[in-house]
Amino acid sequence: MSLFRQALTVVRKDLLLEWRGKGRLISVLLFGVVTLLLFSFAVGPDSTLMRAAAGGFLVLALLLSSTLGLSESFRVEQEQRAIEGLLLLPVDPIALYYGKTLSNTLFLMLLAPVLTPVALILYSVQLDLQGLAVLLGLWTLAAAGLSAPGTLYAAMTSRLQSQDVLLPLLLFPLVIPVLMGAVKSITLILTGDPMSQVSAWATLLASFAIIYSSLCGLLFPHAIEEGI
Amino acid sequence: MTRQFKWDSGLGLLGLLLLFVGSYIGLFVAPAERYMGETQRIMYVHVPCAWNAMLLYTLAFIFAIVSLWTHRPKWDAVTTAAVEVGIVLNALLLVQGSIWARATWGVWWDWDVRLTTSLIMVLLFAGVLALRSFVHDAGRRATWTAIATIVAFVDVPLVYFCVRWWRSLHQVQSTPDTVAPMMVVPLRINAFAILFLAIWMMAQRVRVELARRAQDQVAEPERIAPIGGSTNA
Amino acid sequence: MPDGVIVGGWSYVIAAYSVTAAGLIAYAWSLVHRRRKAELE
Amino acid sequence: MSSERNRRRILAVAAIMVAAGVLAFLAFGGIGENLVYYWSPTELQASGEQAQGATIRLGGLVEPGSIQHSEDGLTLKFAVTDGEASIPINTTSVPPAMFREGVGVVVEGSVNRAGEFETQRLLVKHDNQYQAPGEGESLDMAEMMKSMQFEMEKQDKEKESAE
Repeated sequence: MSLFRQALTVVRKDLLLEWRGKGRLISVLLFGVVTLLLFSFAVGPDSTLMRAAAGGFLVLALLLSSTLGLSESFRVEQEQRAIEGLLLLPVDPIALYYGKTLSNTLFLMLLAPVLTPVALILYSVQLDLQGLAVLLGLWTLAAAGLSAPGTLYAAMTSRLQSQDVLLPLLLFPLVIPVLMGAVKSITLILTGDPMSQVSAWATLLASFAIIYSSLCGLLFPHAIEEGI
Repeated sequence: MTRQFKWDSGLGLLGLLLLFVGSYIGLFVAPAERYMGETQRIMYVHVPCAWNAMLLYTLAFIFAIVSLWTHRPKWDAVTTAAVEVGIVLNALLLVQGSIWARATWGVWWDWDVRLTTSLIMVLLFAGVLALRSFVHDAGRRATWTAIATIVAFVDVPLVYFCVRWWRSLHQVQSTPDTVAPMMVVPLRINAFAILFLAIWMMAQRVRVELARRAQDQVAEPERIAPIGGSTNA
Repeated sequence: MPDGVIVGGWSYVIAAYSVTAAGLIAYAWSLVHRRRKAELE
Repeated sequence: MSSERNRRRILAVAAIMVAAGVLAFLAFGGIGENLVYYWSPTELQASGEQAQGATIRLGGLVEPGSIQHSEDGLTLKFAVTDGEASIPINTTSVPPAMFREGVGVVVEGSVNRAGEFETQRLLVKHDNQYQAPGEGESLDMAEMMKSMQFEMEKQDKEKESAE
């Protein structure tokens, strides 16, 4: 079985699990909405300030939701020792990594149709259809950039009792370039782009998504060898 | 265990001596800078810390690759030592930089690329140590330390090159051509001083790690992991 | 007083060197302490 | 087994090449020019009214002869230039000690309706020249301009226009 097919099998398995128990998706979605709501209290009723910060809040909501989703994604494997079963099958760890990363990315993309409208309404931002399309593209890149290192670190920390502390501690500084790229480009989409800088920030975002997914894919088999 | 004079003690003392000599020249012999005045003297500790922190992180990266390859405990120990000493120098670097920035730029901190990436750098490598302290199985701890170190290293070339690639508040690297000769002397002496001290610190840290590992092997290997992690790193 | 030149500023220099010395000494002390503890046990 | 090892090795080399290639692209692909930490006066002037009101950073040299302290000493006016365009700056913040004619500065603020740049955050940029007093104290604007890092991009533009 080729690596690609193996990875797709992992994705299918994850999505099927997700579909059977929708609890995770719904709770992460709710969590994202609540964070968006809380952020709006940080800048108070100042609507200009809120509009300027909307992009940052949206990306931070994605980030905070992603840690919840990521740690859950390997906790499922830990319970019932499912991961050992997976590794006993002839699944290449590299395929497992890319499959998991892809399913985590898809999971985070599912947050977009809910979180974006909520943010647009809460922070009173206007966006045309083209802007919305670009925003979705950026969201996808950000989801991939967060999932790529996130999957590796979630796999490593999933067995530790202190995962809830460690995962953000390791992941947050690492994804700052991704966050910066996402925050700046999405903010420019929402508030206007006088110097046409969106593409440069999007390139930064995409570059780090690629760097992290190749580097972490390279290291993942070593992390697995020690047993998750 | 006999206490003989070890090579690292000699290197450490040499480093200390050089640090006194270099700092003396830097503080009292070298001229003040034409614009920055006396505050420029911060350079003689700031720049050596920066150079050596980057050097230690680079070494840690190389050691981490070797550690991942060979699974030998000693490589894990040197990786950890390089990361930890790198963090100390990096933290000092940020504080010295902040003081110097207040004097020259007029602010304690600014979100310029050099400053931002240096701050990320210390957080990333501190994360490596945090991860270590939570893993109790020695083999897994070594592997994960190596992985986290390799990933964290992505930021290091960014820190070095960002001032050339992008417009920043922080000046680009100086060269001997752009620095007065009497300022180059203490700078070089202190660079070697900090390097020797860093090697001494690394050697001590390696000894700590190896001693702890020997202890763990004596103690029952299947001990129950204490909550919160008592293995402080 | 010449314009655009920092006059004095020794306090900044003293602060920076003190922080450096304090940091290095504290870390060196912790190393020696940890090593003694690890080797004696 | 050996074929699997080989495949791993090929994948590893590919992964490293991809990561290094993208990092190199970030460095030399020229996107840095768009991720500017500060704008040059020329860029700010070119953006015209679009930039009005937005919080931006502007970098350049303090134009010689442009520094004006108000009589009550509370406000300071000067101009920032990159050799081509010049933007008037208006600030009530106390400038750092190294503020002088011809020095590189970065200001953070916004352009008001009158076309003046209002700022409360005035930073003095130092270049990588460390010299003792008395050595080369002449006001070499060209040398100072280098520290603003506009140079490289200007050369790129000249190359483009020459082609």
